[in-house]
Amino acid sequence: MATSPAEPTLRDEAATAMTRLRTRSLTMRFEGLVALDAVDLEVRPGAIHGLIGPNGAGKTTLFNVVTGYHRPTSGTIELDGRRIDGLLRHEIAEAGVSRTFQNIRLFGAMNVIENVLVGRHSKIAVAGVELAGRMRPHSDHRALAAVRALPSAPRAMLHGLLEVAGAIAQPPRVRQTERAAIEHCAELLQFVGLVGREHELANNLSYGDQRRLELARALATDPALLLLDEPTAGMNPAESASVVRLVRRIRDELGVTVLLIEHAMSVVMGVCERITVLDYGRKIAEGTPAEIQGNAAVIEAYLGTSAAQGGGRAAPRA
Amino acid sequence: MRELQEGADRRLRAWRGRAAGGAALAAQPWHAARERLRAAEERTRLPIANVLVLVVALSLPFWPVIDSRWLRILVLVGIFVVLGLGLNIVVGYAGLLDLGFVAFFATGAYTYAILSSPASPALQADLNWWLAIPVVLAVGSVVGVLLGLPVLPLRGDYLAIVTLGFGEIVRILLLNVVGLTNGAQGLFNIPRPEFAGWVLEALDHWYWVLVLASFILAFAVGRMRASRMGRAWEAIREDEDVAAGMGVNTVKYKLLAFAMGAAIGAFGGLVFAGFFTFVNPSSFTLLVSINVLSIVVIGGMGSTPGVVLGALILIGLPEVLQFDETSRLLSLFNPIVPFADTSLWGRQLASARFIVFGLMLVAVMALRPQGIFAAARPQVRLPRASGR
Amino acid sequence: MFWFDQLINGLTIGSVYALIALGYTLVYGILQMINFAHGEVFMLGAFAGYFVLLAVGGDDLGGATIIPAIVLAMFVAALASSSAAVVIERIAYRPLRNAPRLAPLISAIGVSVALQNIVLRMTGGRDRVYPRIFPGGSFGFGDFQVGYIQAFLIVASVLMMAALLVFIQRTRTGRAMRAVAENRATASLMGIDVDRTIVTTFVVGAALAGVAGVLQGLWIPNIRGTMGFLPGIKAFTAAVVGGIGSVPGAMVGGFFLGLTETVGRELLSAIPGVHLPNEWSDVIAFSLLVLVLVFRPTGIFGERVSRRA
Amino acid sequence: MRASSRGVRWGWLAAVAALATLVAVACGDDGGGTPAAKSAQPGFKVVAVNKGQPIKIGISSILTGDLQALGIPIAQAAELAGKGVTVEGFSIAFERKDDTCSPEGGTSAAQQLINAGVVAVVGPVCSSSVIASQPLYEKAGITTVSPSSTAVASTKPAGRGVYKTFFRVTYNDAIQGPALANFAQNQLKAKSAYVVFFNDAYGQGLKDEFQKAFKGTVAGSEGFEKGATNFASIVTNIQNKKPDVVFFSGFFAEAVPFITQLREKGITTPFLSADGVRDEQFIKLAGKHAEGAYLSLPSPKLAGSVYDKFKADYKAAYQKEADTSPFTAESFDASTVIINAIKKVAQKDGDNLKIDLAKLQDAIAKSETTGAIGKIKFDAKGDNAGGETPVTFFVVKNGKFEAFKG
Repeated sequence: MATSPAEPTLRDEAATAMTRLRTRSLTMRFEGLVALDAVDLEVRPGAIHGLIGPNGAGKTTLFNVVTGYHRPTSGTIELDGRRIDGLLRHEIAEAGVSRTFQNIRLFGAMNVIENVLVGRHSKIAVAGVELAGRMRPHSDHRALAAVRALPSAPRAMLHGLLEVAGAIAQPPRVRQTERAAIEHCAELLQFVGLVGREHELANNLSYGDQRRLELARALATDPALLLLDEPTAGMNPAESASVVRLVRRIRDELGVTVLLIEHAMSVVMGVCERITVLDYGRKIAEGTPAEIQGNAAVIEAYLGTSAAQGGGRAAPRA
Repeated sequence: MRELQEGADRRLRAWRGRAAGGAALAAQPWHAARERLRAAEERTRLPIANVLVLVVALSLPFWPVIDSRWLRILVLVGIFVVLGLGLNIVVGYAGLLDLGFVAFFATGAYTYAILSSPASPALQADLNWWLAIPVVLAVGSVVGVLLGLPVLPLRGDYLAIVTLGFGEIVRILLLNVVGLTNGAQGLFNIPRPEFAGWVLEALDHWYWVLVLASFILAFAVGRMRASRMGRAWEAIREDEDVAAGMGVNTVKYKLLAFAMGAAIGAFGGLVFAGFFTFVNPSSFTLLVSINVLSIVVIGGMGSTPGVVLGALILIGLPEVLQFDETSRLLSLFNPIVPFADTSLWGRQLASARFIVFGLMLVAVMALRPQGIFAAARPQVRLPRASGR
Repeated sequence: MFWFDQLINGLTIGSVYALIALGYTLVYGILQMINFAHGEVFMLGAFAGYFVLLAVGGDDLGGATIIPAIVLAMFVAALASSSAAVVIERIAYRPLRNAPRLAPLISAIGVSVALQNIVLRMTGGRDRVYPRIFPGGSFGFGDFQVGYIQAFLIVASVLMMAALLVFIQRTRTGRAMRAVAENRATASLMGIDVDRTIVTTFVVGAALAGVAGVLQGLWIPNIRGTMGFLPGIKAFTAAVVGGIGSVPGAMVGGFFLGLTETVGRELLSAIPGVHLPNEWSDVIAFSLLVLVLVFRPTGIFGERVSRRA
Repeated sequence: MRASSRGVRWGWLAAVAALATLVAVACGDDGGGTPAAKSAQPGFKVVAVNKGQPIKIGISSILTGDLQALGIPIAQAAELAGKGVTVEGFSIAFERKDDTCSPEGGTSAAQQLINAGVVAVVGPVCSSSVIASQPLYEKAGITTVSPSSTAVASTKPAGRGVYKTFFRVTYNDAIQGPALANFAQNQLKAKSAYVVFFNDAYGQGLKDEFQKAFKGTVAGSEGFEKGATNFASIVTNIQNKKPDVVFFSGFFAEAVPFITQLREKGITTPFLSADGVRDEQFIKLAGKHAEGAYLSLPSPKLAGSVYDKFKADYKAAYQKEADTSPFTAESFDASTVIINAIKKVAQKDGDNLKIDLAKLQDAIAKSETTGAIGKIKFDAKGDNAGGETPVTFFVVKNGKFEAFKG
């Protein structure tokens, strides 16, 4: 059980000893289409790790699988040595994985501070008491999930009742944690550079600010690992540079490990310490920026001189 | 590299410590000012406007124009305000389009009726109305969860049609499970609320009880909305997938939305049964669901004053159209309008009141598609020293 | 032959549902809105056809004259329903094209309530009865008998559905409809007149519903102001079961629902200890709807991804 | 604690108050019947009608929606009875209110009528409105005479005594149901019956009474909803079960499509139904299929000089036949009963007129009237006990209702 803020020392110790994120032969198939093909990925703690590859290489799919939006067909995912594949999306978030989206997805009709507060959700007390355990109606099959959830139903109902009671009565502990959350979020907004816009609706922000808000919201979950899906997409060079600075600060000042997808090579080569290259769902290369830049397979994947090498591209397709 | 990692983890620890305790924050220059402003905001949690509305609402029975006909309609409006508050959670906050809200209304009304009506064929238990409140709230929320479970994976209009189906199923069950519900004959002579000899029967008393109940419910619903639960609901409404990715247990909060809406809807049913002392399945048709949804949308989704206004318009207006005052008012136009006897309009309007009702829905939507009280105010505001 | 009869009953009811469901699904596909007033468009078609049949001779029609009379009734009904739909679209929906999602739904409910009550007021709440001009009786082998009117209804609806499919797949307008359904903005950039295409969609859906009104009137003669409401809800259910937005889905969903209410209920009743008389048909239909959607959240022919805002 | 400012205290206050209420209620007097269960003495008053003003009689009927076809003629027939009538020089005026055939509408209409100062009410038309609104009328001391409420519960409320302010002209299901069952057994020699019922209070009630009294087997019992037009599935079942009689408990609106589909399927099983179908519209709309249908009417007759005059007057006033809709004659009679009682109890008081509502109730309770439907007098429960043979049967022959002679 890794409810992150409760036992930070434990994870930090584990982190020093292990890799932050490790996937082993991670495979994802969609009705005959192989989106990820036995991908082994290792992200070290405190790294800024890049994930690149041509369009349709399976980068975003990898993010979706790691964060629980898709269940992998096979393979395992570990965070700090603990299996997280098979967990529900909110459980993975609580375990310490957070993300942003390629096409910005904010809660448009909520204001800026509320958007960030949603990320802070699990850090706010339910009521005056702590509750152990949680409902886990999770299975391959929906009907089965419901059956499996049955034994925990009374506890889930009690939990729900407490949540409602806590919301209405607002005992001191709820207020305290709520206030702490608001303060934390305010600070995060300052961190990403959105001071003064707290009360604006997310929909009314400029594109760049929306990206920043998404970052703040992702950081609000206290992640150990942050997945950034094309954080500089659609930005001019100046904006892009400031985001790069922000990503560095996230790692340096907050100590959050970052795995990022990026198309702009200048960004990737400038900010990442290690880079993994995917093509047609397979890992074709991994190494430092310098190593990647000289890698023949990578060049071929990007430039598409496929005929000469043969097998490389055609095989995973079938 | 190793060094870098250790450094980062140290900083991470420090950051976490600060976040939990908030001690480091006190050093911020703007912090003190923010605290002051927050205290001021908390003092005005009960804005004067609310008190004013409450006083005006409570004083209505003393107004000379408000006679028992008005009060009777206001009580019916009050019941629909309660229903609207319930559905507002489901549709307005959590964004779950529910076209079968009548199921919960019926659940509440029949739970009390079965447990108290002398005509009840089974389970008659002389249950006191006031004691029935927790029973009905509990039964309502359980039914809400049970009906919510199978529709969890559904979105948008698929959800709408399935909930509509549930509403119809519940009504048909009420009709056909005669051994429990007495079928189409319904359950009658349901006892009125009684408390230590005081019987809730007089219209003005009913009205006051409903005003107070609505205020308590509105307060409770407002609190829910302003809590992390309310934010979770809104996040689900805005983007369910992202909400889950931010640590919100979407299953739990969707079920909570159904349960809360259902409990409040069931309470509305309890009031209905206690007030009319008679329930039969023909009071629990799809039309009720449609009416409540229209109230919520016309008033402005997610807005509590909107619910009140919506109920006044949609429930009150068709009744008021057949009041004698309406005819008299219309006959005042006689000198202005040529070639027509406006005094006859009253009766025509009364018999065409549902046409008026329908056209009004179209007109209100055309003029204010967001509802009358559009775009509800965000809940969390951050007082700032800079004071934008 | 009991089961065969119930099968034919199911198919007949199902074809009416399917014809109405097509209107729901077409409009939904293009506007993502539930056209709640569609049941009333069906009702208006039935009334238009009734007046036509009355005007050309009513019960006195006989022999070969019924064929042009019925064709004329269907044509006028389609025309009347379409005009009503165009007016409704213009007044109640177009101003709300960019409004919040529930606004057009409420507006549609308003139109539905108003139309029902206008017709009820005009008819004094009394039923009108279609002239009984269609020859009664049946054909078939031995116990397997099909009523002429039921056969006519099923065949006519299947033909119309086939025509619709051809229209959508093969014609320029049909392609435009599909393009607008796919992506309104892109279609507009490609030079498609979006407003006109939307109106066309309403017209096509309403024409089908209007003809369905006449067909039902020929079969079950009583028509009244509220006659559209229940079939409207059922047809909407059928459209959702089939996968709303999908044209074949609406057809399959309609027949599926019709058969569930008849054959399905009797099949369940055949289980010893289970007794499900007619008053339970809606329970069965809606329970089935829940089951289908729990296992296929977007209906039988629905798109795979269940994301819709 | 600064954090627990007003908001928190309010929350706890509400919780404590709720708890205290619960405890108090739990400790409170739970014994003894609840007040609603007791019979109350009606709140009779004396109404004064000023000079120049009319005497007001209320009408609670359904005037909108698809039942307006039933409700508007009922209102018109009631108004007909008061046309040109004067009591001590005071004319009579009717106040129509729409009760939408629902508990909510029934009470709302009742309140409007009570406030309008009516002395008595014709209606409510539907049993659900009656049951919900009677407590109000009782409290106001206003007597109601319903032309058409057939539910047994209207005059036999569970858990309390009868409402003294309620009377009805029509006969209830408990009389009609057994008579229909007897008719099926004895006249039609039916050993099995298939029951088709409208799934509302009227249809279910009558069907229950029929099934209770029918000694043969009930081959099947199927309900349908308001506005149903499609009976294909039921008809196929009937064809399969081959019953001796089909009993239809409902109104003509659904009976027409039902019998049409039944006969067009070639099923000639006798069709038996009750007052809800005994309507000229049934014959007119079902045409040749209506031939041979048996129908009961829980009133001695629709004949005689009063009925003929009513029919003629109705046609003159509204340009349509009175018997195109059920319960018009009953409504005319209900109105007549009230007007006669007013004539008896109204007293001149200077220029004004005084009507003692207690006396009015008494006069209605004791009245004996020969009305359009025959003799009307009320028993202690408020049911019409005037008929010597309360239920008569008709058969449709050559497009006309003919009295059945066994």
